[in-house]
Amino acid sequence: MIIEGEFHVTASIQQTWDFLTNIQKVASCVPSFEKVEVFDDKNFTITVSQKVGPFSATFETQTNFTEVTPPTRLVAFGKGKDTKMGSSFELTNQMDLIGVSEKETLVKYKADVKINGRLASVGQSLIKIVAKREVAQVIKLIQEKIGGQLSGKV
Amino acid sequence: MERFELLEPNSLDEAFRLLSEYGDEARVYAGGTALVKLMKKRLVHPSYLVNIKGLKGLHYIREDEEGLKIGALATLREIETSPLVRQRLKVVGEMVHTIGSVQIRNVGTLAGNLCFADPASDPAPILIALGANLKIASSEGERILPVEKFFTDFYETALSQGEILEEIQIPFLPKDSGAVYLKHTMRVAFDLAVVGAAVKLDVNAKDDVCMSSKIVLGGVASTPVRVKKAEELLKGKVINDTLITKVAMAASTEVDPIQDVRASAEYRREMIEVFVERGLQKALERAKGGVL
Amino acid sequence: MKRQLELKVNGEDYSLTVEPHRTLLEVIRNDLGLTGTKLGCGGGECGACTVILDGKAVKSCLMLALDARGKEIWTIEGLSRVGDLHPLQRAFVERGAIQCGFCTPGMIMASKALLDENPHPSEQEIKDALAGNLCRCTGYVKILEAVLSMAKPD
Amino acid sequence: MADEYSVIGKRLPRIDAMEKVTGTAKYLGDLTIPGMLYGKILRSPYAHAKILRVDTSKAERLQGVRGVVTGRDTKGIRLCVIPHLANKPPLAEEKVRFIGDEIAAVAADSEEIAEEALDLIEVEYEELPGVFDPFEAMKADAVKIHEGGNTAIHISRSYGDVEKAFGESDHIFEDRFETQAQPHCCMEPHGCIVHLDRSGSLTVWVTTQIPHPYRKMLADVLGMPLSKVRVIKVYMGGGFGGRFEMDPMEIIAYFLSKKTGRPIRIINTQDEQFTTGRTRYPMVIDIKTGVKKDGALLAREVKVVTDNGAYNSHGITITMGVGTKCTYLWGLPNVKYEADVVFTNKVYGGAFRGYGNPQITFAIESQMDMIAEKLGMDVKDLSLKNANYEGQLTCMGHKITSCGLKDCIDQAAEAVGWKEKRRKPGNRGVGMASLMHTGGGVRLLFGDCNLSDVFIKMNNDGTIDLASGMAEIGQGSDTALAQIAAEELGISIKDVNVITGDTWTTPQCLGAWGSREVFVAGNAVKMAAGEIRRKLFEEASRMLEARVDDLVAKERKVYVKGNPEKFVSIAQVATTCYNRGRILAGRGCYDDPTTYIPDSKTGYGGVPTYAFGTHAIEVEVDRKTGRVKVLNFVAAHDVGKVINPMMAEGQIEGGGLQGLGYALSEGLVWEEGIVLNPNFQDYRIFYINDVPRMKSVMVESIDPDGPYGAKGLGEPGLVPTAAAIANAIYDAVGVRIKSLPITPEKILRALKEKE
Repeated sequence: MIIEGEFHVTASIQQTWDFLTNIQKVASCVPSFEKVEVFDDKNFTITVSQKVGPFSATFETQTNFTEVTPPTRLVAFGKGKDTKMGSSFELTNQMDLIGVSEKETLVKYKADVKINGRLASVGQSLIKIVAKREVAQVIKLIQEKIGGQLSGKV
Repeated sequence: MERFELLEPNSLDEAFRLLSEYGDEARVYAGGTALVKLMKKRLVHPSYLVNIKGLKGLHYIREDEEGLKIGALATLREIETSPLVRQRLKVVGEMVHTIGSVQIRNVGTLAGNLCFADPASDPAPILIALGANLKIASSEGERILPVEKFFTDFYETALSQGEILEEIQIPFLPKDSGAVYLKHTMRVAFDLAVVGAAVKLDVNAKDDVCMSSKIVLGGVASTPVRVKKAEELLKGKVINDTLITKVAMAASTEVDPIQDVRASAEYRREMIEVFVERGLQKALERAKGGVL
Repeated sequence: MKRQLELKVNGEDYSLTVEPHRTLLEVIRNDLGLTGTKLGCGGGECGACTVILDGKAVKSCLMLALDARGKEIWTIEGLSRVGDLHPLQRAFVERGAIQCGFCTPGMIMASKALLDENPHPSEQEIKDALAGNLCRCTGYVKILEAVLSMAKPD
Repeated sequence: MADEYSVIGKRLPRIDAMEKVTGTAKYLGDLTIPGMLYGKILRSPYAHAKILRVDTSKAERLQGVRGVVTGRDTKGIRLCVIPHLANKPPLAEEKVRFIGDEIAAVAADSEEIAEEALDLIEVEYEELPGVFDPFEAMKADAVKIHEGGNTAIHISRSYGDVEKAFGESDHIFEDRFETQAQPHCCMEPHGCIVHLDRSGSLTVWVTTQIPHPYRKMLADVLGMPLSKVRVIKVYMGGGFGGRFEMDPMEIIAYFLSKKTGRPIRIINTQDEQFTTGRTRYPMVIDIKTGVKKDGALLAREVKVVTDNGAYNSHGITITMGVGTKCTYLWGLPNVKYEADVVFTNKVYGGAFRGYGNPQITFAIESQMDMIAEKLGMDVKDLSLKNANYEGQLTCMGHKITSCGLKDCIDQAAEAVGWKEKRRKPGNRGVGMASLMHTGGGVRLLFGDCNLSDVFIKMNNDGTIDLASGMAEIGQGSDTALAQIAAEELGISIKDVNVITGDTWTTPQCLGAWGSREVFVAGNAVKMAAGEIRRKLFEEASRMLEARVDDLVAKERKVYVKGNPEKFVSIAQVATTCYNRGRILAGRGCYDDPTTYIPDSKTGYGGVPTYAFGTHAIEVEVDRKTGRVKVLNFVAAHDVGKVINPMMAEGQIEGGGLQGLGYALSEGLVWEEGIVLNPNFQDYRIFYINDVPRMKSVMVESIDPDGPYGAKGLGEPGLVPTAAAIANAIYDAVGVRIKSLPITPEKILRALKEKE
């Protein structure tokens, strides 16, 4: 499933880049985020946990930046498994940053989300809606935090 | 199925205690038809089931001056075949008849159906349209919540940890009111609604003027949806075919329907229009004909 | 942890211990050896596991065995003695309502529950009562005729 | 006319009805073998991936796990019902090719432990791009699913002069039709118990339609002597073609048994059955037909693309068969056929009741309705004009030995009320469609033969034991064979004990497929029983002091023709025979008399007889929702001679149900190779509420070679249904839906476009 779109942040391209490559900061924008373990500036394990009604899944996702072109392109690949749900999760996320002005950056993203295993056959439509909703939340938080950070509110 | 512990409280208080003690690891078990199915598919893994079937005090269908009171343990089949329901609120029995199969209805409960909060739940739309309330109990006491406020997301409800849905309270239809639930499925029986449309109309019998209305749709979004803009169009107007067509069209544009293996979003939108139209016609007919 | 389970099946008392996660179907088939009740889809959709519990048709694959504590259960094996069919069974035999036979026990138990409750059901009432039982062989025509023949004895 | 038969043509209950109705009949899941372990299979979550590593060590250490196998154990083995096309490894070696592809398996003390162990197996994959559409897969740059490329076969044949005939046609019709993947949805999921005992003997209890060919396949794959392999088919919850091959699970169970020395049971869950079981092949069919003004069909060109799925099964032979099937209905003189069978990363298809015919008949008969409209003819008249007839030779040289098609058309139309209901305003409509199909199997699927061998012995009391390699799969073949034996011997069906299903106690037979049971095995029974009757009559002629030629066997007696007082009971004759040291045994081996020799370009065998039929269906369409209600369903079938009307009706009604599902609601839905509807909630086969009381009409054309004139009826019941429904919908609301299933959404879309 591909989720793509774009959003604006009120920050320069460099500031945006710095934020987006800071795992701790980005992780704090993911509502389903539980914990992150950073190995180096390109490799880390992020644990996300999603719950929808009686269904819940926790994916310990090994993630790495596969393409880093400061300050314009960042590609991350993550792969996780929830043994209890017999399901795995894969995410490739590409972000292209375009400076609109000194104070504004356009971020184009394209995320390819794959869920395999038991979960997949049960609720493709549910997964889709949840994933899209999650992405919208992440963007909202990123926008708020970058903006807030610059205005000194956070 | 994976192993779990079955906890069997003898009182509601004990049930509350168990639910708070085990938190996320516990689930309430009553009819169990939906839960056991998911557990067998290893999609849900509760460590504890709090079986409330022993709480016989929750097993009833009765009436008071306001309406029907249905206990958490009343099975769907009991509601469907209840003479009381048939005489006082026929539309509820009709709706229940469309759920699952006889075998499922013999075991499943109305409360369980609501708590499972499947977006395609059949009871949800009509209960909202009828203005039903839920009596929710916990160790803190009781609270009354309109069914309309109960569903918060796909399979999510307003129940907090430690709370149990104790009773469903459905007001009787006032005079000159009509209600109907129409379910559009791809198969006659044992199918989930592509669109479930519940309509309740209060009319002035003399001139067919709509006093108030509720139109609620199931199966089209993450929760049941009340199409208030469409309802608004009816208020104070004479209900005729032109108005019905207009309202139905408004309803179909008021929702952003989901797409799934049962139907596309576009088809759902079209069916909303069709079934709201048919629902309004039928509800009007019932309001005028005095069908409860 | 195993629990005590007392139940009456086909008129006989049983006392056994079962774990809470066992379904009624598993206990009937594996512990009691009554394999006439079938495991089809396992998800409550096909109806092959239908038994009568305290007079009502239920899908035993979706019911915990412990829910049958103190209850009276009838399975297909309880309908007849050697060489002496229940009239409903005879109707199925004589009207050709059986092909592969896998759905037959469930169909008969669902029909029996109906007829016990409503000895003269209409065609529509029969269809409603059997709408939880799948048959892939017969096209239902002869099943309907067999049950109808019980509703209106020739 | 007094009925000449005592048992044939009678509405007799099935001989296994008592066992089935009392819950006594044992199906695979009802068996327990001492020491039995439970097997579970780890399946690929990816549609297309390389397997880099499989680590089973944690699973092996789990308490209660007795054995684990992987592709290393089954290395080199490739499966397919057609051996030279075999490309399915029982357990993946380097690659997985669809979601559900088998990777490893566990045998444990319980199903739960086995399931838990599967979660402990670590597999590392390198995901490859998947290809899910056969047209995409055929492109030159498409990712290769198998080393040889994605086209399993290209087929090209031509009969007559198609180009010339198109030139002579007044009208040419060109249309594309699409069909879907329909799983068999047997009520009993597929399963097996496999035991390789410590003496080296292999016993396999399995849900198979073909015990003997299955045994041969198994022995070949495992390199075992046939005598060491025993295949037992127990009662089976439906077949419909879905069990017309070996499933990887049985080989997996074999290796688990080899590892543990214990019997291994594997039964599919519902989810596994839907996501990894066989289906009817989806096809895209381009059909071009040339017609004269008067309705004479001159030429047909058909192009088919078959979605083969990830591995070979019956896909190639079915697609070849479609090439034959598109020549014979309406007996076209000039036919050209091109087809590609293409691999995709989806579950693979298999044989399913009709073997390609429901697909091509949907196309042919939908188009026939369109042709009739264009020519201003009633499709009934167009069909009658072109109807096949006895003695006709098809363009492939197949001879039609008996044909009741015209009667089927007339009687179906009459029963549905064609004249009164066709082309009437409103939301109701009637449609018809016809079919032609083999009525007795086919040669060349398992060697150049189409045979069935039967042994019968009569006991001292005049009862018989009948052993046949045929497989009773619910269709009623045991009962039909019993009726034939009883008729021949003048005994009651109650006197017949039919032994089938066990390859150690039954003689060779190719099994239950191709509507061949009654025609082929029935003829063999007739021969075997005939041999016993001769022996009985020899003895009886001595006892009654009458000529053998004057004797008749009826009602458990042998009597002298015209003198029913003069008789001996069959029990008396049998007892006398045995007392005199004479054995009452008979054998009948029947191989069909097809003289047709397939040419090299088809590789497809001829068939001994053809069955025909016409479905006429009335529907009502809700123009607002697109929902179709089937009001009347008439199925007229030429069955040669009815052996048992009740069971023949059952075949037709059951076929009709599957046909209605095929037409209106069934079909797997995929997204990126994931099946989205793997259960009966979302995969909608019909319940009792959805179907009308179907009416069957029997046309008895009396085939010269069939037993008592009978022909097969197993498959035809669903072949024309989808087209009849499509035609009825067109008659009702004027929209032509050319892809199956005809969902409400498709109808509504077409109605809106028409506005």
